[in-house]
Amino acid sequence: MKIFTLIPVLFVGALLLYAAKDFPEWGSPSGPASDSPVSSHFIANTGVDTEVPNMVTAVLADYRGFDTMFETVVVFIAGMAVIAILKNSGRKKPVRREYEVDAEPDLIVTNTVRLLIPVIQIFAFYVLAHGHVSPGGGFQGGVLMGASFILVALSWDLETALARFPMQWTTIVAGLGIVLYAGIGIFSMFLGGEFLDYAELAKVFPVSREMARYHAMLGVEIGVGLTVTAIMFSLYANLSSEGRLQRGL
Amino acid sequence: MGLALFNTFILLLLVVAAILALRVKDLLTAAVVFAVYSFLMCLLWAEMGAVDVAFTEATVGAGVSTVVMIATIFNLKRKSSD
Amino acid sequence: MENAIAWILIFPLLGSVACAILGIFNRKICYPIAVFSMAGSFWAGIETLIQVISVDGHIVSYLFGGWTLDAYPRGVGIEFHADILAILITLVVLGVGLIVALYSKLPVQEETPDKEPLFYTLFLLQITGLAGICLTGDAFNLYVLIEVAALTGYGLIAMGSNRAAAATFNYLILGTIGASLYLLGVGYIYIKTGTLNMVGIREVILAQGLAESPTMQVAFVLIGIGILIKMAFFPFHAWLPNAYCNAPTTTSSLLAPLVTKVMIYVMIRMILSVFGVEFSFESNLWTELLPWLVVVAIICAAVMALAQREIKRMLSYLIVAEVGYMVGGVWIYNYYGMIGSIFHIISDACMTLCLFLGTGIILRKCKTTHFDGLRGLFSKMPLTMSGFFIGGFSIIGLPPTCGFFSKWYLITGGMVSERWEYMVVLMFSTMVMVVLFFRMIERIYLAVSESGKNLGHGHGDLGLNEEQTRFDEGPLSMVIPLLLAAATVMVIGIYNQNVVDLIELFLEAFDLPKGTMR
Amino acid sequence: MLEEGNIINELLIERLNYFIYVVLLLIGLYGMIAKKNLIKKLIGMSIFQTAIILFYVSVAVKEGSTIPIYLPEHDPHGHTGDIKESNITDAIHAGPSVLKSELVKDYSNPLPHVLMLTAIVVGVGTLGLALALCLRIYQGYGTIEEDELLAKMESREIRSKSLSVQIPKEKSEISNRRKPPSKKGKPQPTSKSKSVSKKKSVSTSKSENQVSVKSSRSQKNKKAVKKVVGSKVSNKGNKS
Repeated sequence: MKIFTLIPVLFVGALLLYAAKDFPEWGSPSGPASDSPVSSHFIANTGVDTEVPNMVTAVLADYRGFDTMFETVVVFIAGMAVIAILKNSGRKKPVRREYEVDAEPDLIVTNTVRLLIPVIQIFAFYVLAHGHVSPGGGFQGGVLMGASFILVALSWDLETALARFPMQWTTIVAGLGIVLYAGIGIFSMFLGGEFLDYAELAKVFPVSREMARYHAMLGVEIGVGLTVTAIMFSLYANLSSEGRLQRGL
Repeated sequence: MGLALFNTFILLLLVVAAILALRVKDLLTAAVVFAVYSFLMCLLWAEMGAVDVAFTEATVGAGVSTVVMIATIFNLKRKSSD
Repeated sequence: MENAIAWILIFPLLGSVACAILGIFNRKICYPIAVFSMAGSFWAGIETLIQVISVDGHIVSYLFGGWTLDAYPRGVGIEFHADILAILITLVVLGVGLIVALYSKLPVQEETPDKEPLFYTLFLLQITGLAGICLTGDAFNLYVLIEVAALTGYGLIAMGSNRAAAATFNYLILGTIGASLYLLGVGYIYIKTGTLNMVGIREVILAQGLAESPTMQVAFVLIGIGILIKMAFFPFHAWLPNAYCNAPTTTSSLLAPLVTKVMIYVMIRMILSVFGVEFSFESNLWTELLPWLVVVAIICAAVMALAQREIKRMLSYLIVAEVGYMVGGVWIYNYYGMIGSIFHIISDACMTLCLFLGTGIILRKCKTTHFDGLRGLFSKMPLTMSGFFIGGFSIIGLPPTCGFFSKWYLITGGMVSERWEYMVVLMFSTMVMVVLFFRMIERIYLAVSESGKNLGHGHGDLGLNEEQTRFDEGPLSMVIPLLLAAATVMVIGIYNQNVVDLIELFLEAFDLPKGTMR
Repeated sequence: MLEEGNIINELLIERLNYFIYVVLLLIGLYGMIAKKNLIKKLIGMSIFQTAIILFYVSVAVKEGSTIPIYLPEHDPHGHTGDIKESNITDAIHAGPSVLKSELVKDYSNPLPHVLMLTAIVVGVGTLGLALALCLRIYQGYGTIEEDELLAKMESREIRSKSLSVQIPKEKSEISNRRKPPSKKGKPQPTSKSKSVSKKKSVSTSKSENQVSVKSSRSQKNKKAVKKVVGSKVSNKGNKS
């Protein structure tokens, strides 16, 4: 049986190695991918077009902002689909597993986490807001923020975390993130540009067209961050408790 | 040269981690080895200049997706037949 | 309206978020939101179609983020590239979405209680993804949208029973392999051409003569395999029947007409607009290999369909056979075959919609879709059954339904390019479908027992008792969409020349061999 | 011989990245197809996806280049470079300028990085969804091994067929759910199960040849239905 599965695998492998010898030199700056007008434009003109030093952020949130919107939508879909799959699916009462013991949350753990969580959350904000000049951005910041809530759930229990971030709110926050993203796009459309043409926002805000892009990108990243925060936590909460939202892990 | 050596070292470790993650019979161990794999990948990407991708992989691949995977495995059987 | 093409996606996107948020407070509001946003999106689609037809060159290019072509190199931003083919398929997607949205009210309430907000959220995002796939002009954006459509599809299918979850898992694994191979293929294109814009890729391939490059050929194979997996072409079809049979009614009537067809559209798009006709058909052994695979695919799928005794499962295998038709129509490399394929995408979407909507009503009334449970249904629900059989006749290919005309073009294509095996197999599967549907008609119209014996006593007596013949039509909110779909099948059939004119307008730009009609 | 040696040499030393990415991709693909355990399949899937990401990131590398963030001297806002006192005002008023074409090769290509950020996110989404499916499968079938799962599904199908051809198990499950969700409060479980069984008897009477289903078995089935309905109702009671 396993022999048969090897056939497609080896077929794909042979195909890929066959092409590998045709690839441009590794790390050569003159390869078609690195030397194309598109990527040269990104490297040379990001500063002029958007004034954002981090090219990745600029390309992500502005040049290819439409992609990123759907990336956010994918996260949103994952969260919604997990809720849809697990809601009311299994036993209402969790089974008691053999390793479970009834005990208060550990004092050392909870106190350490109490100290850690503000730091993590501030770092998450920093990553989100500082994504324009350093690695980071909405997605990473959002994951860190979501991780802080997961940490609460891990060190106390799921109910404690859900009391701070109820499940309805995760859906609302996640939806608002997408609304914020798309809303910036639609707003710039009403101002006369194309969808997601942030430069048009300069017509309402007292900034230059480039700085309008710069600031709109921050707004967009906040939208991404909101969605990702909410969905990461919602994923954990649903998966750890089989959708019951109580007594997880 | 140093970086090339580092690169090669990580690449080989990656293969080892990938095979190990698929071969271990205990799913929890597999998930943790997969986290190691993700983190090695993150190192490699950081070395290759893809800092944003590395950051994302560190938070997502080695972080949240491992946590989520372990949370799921706790609700399933831990042992795997292969 | 200038931005109509963007509104096609914005309507369902915002509608889905509204469903998710407002659905928490009031579950009843989701249905009107879904219908409203689908209607808005459909309107935007019509608006775009008018633009495309009226504009010079019949291409509407919309650049997101204002990265216009005159100031920036092509491919810096993401482009929506709507030619006639794209907008036609988009309209099919939106139309099917609108009809299914209308239909969904009761089945969603009954089959997935307290999940309506989630259902409509995923439903609208599915439409967003599929419509985006049709319109986008960027190879990577296409991947993201494929994943949007795929993830929503998994969620929608698995929402139902445990069986559905198990079937979805297979679908997910195969779907991810398909999408990832596509992504890899795009990477191979990128490493050679340095751009992701479809028009840009085409320009670079022409300018640098990349047709001989192994990388491009491997990219072509990878993308091809990826898309074939996604469209459930024969050796990769394993995920489809299980997933569609166990899915909730509304889900299967949304996914079955659309997902496979949209992926065939992607294949046509890749062949015509990205790699180019001469690259795809002349420098590959695919042209020789694929028509034979198609032959095997159609025969196997038809035989499998014949062996099923449950409507939904039978229809799933019919879809696999239909995919074979369309892939064959493309790969016989002929002008008429291409027209046939494109037309068949449209007509197949409509007729599959008819059949699945009808099956949904049958399932609701009889609690089963097994053939044995259908006895005497015609006198019970005449409207539903008429709608169902208009779809069935179209699949068989009886005029004046649209299925006849698209099949006509496919057969003409096979004849002109002298692909006799393809023609023979088309005839064969038509026979199989005749058998399938007339077997069903027999059961539905007459009362035939399991062994085939007529239980009636002589002429005019159908052997049905009082209870079985009582008029008991399905709810209007489900029957009217079904009749709408059936009407669409007929209207497209009657006005087939207009559709074909549009497709010919699109194909003018491409150099496909026409051959001579004999 | 020499030719082959060259290829291997080239692959292993100069293009190790490309080679290892193929190896990882194959490991992942093999895991996805051949492993029986569903979680193992998912780990394989993630390895497969990261391998593709590794490929893209390798494409972006340029020898001797730095990360795609402007160095201070090219930064549109950071004039910390070697700006002389005399022309500092010029530098500020000039604003950002287009990078010279010979400087472009100093930065690695940002586009693949962006694409891969998206791909990672898509991967997480898929993984989360797939894990939810695993949980659901485990709830329904008590196993996450593919072969056991198939066997269980098959046996269940056969059992439901032998019980009644007309109502396969899933269908009856659906019909149970068909109770309008608005009926809250605490309906009597017995009356509900009665209505279910009544519906069932009607539908079985439709088929003349199926009436002869063994009564003991159908009794058992009814009991099972009752149990399900009872638990559902109690759930609802808890909720409201």
